[in-house]
Amino acid sequence: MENSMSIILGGWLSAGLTIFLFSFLYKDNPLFKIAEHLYLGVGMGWWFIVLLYGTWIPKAYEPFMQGEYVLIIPVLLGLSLVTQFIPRISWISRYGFTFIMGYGAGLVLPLNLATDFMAQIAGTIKPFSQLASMSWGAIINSFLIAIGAVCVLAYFYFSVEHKGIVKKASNIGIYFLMIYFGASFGNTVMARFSLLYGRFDLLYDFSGASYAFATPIIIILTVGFFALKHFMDKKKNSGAAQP
Amino acid sequence: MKKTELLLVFFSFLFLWPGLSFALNGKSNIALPLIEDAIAEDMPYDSGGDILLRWPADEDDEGVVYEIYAKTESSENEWKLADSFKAFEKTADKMRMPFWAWSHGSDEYAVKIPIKSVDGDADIGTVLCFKIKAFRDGKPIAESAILCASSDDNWFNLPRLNGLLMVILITAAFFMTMSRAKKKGLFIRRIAGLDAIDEAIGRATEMGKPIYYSTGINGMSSVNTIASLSILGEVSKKVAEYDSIIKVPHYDPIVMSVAKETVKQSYIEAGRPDSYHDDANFFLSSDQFSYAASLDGMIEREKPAACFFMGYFLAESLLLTEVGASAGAIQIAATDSESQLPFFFTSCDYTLIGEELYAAGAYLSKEPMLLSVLKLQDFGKLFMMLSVLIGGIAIALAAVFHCDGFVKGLLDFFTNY
Amino acid sequence: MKDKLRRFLRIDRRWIFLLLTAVMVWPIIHPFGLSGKTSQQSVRDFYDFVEKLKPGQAVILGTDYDPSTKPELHPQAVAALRHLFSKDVRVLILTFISGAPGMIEELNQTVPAEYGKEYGKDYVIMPYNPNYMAAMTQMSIDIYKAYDKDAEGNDVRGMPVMAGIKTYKDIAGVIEITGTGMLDAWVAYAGDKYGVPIIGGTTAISQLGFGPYLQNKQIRGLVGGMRGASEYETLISKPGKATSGIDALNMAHLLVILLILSSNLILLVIKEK
Amino acid sequence: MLIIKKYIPLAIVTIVGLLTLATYYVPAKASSAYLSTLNQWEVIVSGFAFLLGLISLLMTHYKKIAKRVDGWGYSLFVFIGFFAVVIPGIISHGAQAKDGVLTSLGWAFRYLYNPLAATMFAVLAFYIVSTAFRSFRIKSVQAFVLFIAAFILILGNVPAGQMLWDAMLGWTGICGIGDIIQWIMQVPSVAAKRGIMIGITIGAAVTSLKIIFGIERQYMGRD
Repeated sequence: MENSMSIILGGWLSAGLTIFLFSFLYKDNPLFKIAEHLYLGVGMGWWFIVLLYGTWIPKAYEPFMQGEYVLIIPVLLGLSLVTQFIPRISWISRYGFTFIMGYGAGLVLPLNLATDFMAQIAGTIKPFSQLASMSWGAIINSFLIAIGAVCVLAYFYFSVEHKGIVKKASNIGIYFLMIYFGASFGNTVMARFSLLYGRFDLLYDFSGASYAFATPIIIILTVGFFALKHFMDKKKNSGAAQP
Repeated sequence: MKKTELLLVFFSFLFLWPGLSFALNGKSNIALPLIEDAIAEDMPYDSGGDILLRWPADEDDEGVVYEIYAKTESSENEWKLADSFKAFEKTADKMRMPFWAWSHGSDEYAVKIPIKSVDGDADIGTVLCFKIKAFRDGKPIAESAILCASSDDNWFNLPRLNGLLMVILITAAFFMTMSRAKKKGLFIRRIAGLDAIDEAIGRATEMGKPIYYSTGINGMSSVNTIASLSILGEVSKKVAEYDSIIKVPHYDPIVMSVAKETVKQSYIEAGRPDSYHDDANFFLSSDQFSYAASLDGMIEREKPAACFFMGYFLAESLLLTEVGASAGAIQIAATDSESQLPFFFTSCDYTLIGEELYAAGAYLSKEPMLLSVLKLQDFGKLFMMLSVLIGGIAIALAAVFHCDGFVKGLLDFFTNY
Repeated sequence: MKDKLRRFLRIDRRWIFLLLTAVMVWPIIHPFGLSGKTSQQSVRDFYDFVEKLKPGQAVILGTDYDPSTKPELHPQAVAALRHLFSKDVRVLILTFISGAPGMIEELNQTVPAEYGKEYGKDYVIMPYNPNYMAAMTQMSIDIYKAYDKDAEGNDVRGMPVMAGIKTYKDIAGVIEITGTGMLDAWVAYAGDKYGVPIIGGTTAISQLGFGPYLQNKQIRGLVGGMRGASEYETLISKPGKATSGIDALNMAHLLVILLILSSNLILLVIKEK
Repeated sequence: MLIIKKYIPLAIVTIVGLLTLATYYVPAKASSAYLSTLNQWEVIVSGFAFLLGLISLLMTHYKKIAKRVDGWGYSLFVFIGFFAVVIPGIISHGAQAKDGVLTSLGWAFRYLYNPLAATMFAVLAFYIVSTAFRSFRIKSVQAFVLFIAAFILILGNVPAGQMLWDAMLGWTGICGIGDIIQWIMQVPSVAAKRGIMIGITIGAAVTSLKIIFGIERQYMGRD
């Protein structure tokens, strides 16, 4: 019984926050502001818990207690970051920053070059080694990919003036980019509507008797709030207009 | 003297073994023919997890099935089946290795056996023994001698030599450009959206409304954020000159503390340190959508004259720009996150695409160092273009004339091992 | 007339919002039941990959999505897990996204029961790990270095589900369901580096970006967006949320096209006359 | 002092950077041991970076409340939200469910964090529709190409669009919309994506070098 109570409460909270955030679409209002500020706190609180139980306790505190004393080094490096708040000693934070930056840069460099540079060149020229066994369509497509990629790169070539052949190539490149952006736009439309559908579907679920009609009641209250506010604002304005 | 003795013992052992093992296993009769020249050795270029078995492949192997049995040298256990495959399935040329690290071809079998698959506790140095058996129609037809070897960890991953060469090449080019950076200005092509920055700031000054500048939602070690900060430096310099107001909401605390310095420095350089306010940079949230919700709220309430979105953005891009557009702001966006470009493109007044973001800092500041780095990036692109054009033609020609070695070599060079 | 059109072009956008709401809520209340008949090659590749797994093999299921991309990705994860369980494959569920544990919990509460699967024996849920680079690299050396305990703090070493698993070599593949860059990360840190087969499920928006990886077979199969999910649901004959959601999506998509066309047509008319 | 303030940090970035880079080419045990230690360390250090943000956020809103600035009441909700997650989180030791039952943290996640995050994301759908109407302008050939690609994808992504296509163009016998989408995704998109990707990768590689060799050091602040 208690359990179902908490679920009903959850449904109300959930439906309420959803509607409050959606109310921004009508206009900025106190309900949205409440939800917005709540979200700031909730978001950071969530991350805090996640880091506390996902990183600090299991990765630092527990191993340290079990005798992995070297872990004091990363903890100190981590704490050094916090000196940012004290300008006089903020230079200490450089130790933490440089560690993170060095590690990130060193890890990313060889991998990026291999996966996103060399392998992409290989992928572009590889089809040409199998021309004999490919259909005409496939041959044309591999040419298009190679030429398209080169033309797009020409568009991003900054240190020469874009005229003559470079201009032509970069113009072709723009069309490839436009097709890509268009396709990407079209595909995203799908994604976003899926999300909205997810929200509507949930609100629909919450409108049932098992959630004590959370959705319709909250919608009515919200609309009532806007109506009241509109009415009061009008009154205030008209009051001000007549000295 | 000693050597011959050893050899003798070894050979007698070699010949004795099959008989001995039969005797021990109590199994039947005839000794199987020997699979000759089989070798077990440490798998090269790895971290010591595998042992490599090699033996010659015969042309009349068709229809043969090979089975590999393994055990640790010290254990009393039975032989365990470690691998089994049909003839020609695992020849050495099928091993994923580039030509510079691997010279074995299709006339050899090459099989990698993970040491952990033989014994879960096996480690580097544990001696493992193997036996290869050949079957035809389910009947054993040949068997190898017992081959023992231990794995070792290696100090260089030779197949990745191509990647290393690339890193060295780019580092060398990098230092060369760096050392020449101080020389005269370099040409840089016009970047359309950037000319609008002045207009946007001017408009903000006229209207007496603030300018919002978002540095995106990435950390300090990524290019897009670094690029964004160098643009921020130039923008805030102009803001200081025009005596307008800039607000920079942040997603990442480290980026925020760097941006504070950047903006402050710009005000000093513009000769207006007194107009600088420390709260121009402020932290919102490290949660993507609460960042967006909060920034949306601010834009809606303050109705800024201009919004700049420069850096890395994900789904929040349109959340921000639609609100900015409905608030009537001039919007200039720049991102290298391709998935968001279409949205910036349709909802902003000016959009810098991909790498234009990186170039923008150099374009605005004309700083020699940034310009020469841009030049270096262009060289990288030139390398790619030439590789595709020349490599494509070369590989097509080679394929036509059946220079398979060249084709494989060229592809090997660009493959990631 | 022109004035009217011009005014229509500057219509308060809130009317458009209302129109969209109406268009999407309607099929939720009255579904019409149009579902996808075709399916994309990459979805079939995904399906075939799972179909070819043998009972007892182990796969990693990366579920790196949070509530924000749930409507698209959760049906994919549900369908993939159902498919894996129906093949009696062992599943290691991982995540590198802070919002995901809640999603995994939802999976945990619904799917395993349908197939009578037991926690610890048939599948295991690993705790959230914020550093994917580190974890993915470590797993090539020793999985237990990255994950020695499950999400509830139990030791995973003794679990039957982990029997014989030490590194990527003991894993038949990685299925990564995400709207983030985590799929790229798997390709770079595990797929390309250690040769683990990677297949993925992703949002419709990210789908396009994986074209090069798919072409190079760096990813062996891909399910994209709700459409991909509904196709996959059809392939495994288990219609779920994605299939029912397609109705509402139909209407909304047509609305977008209509809006783009009408506004541009109006512009054309205003300019020309 | 300059050594401690400047040169040691710079040395850290270079040494850590180069060593980490080298692990990619060195398969030996020492290299993987180094990498796995550093991986573990990095998780811890970057975890602390979060504290910077948290402290700034809470300080900002605390100041607003303390000074009673306009709208300070809303700042209270930041704290309410924060503790509404943190307290249950600590009570339930970070677990969202125990023995199949939702803990208070699980509850907070499902009914508090979840609706907020998902709704904000869903708002995008509305904005797409309004962008489609207000600013999707076919003013140039480029914009037209963009529109055509978007149009085909939007239409082809839903069954209704596929039916529409077949009904209107099916008789011509040319390829179905699915094939066209496939082609767009596998040919021009791949080409464009590759072009962008390679440019970005080189940019990132150069930046990594700048960081490793201490040339890029904005993040260190001024001396």
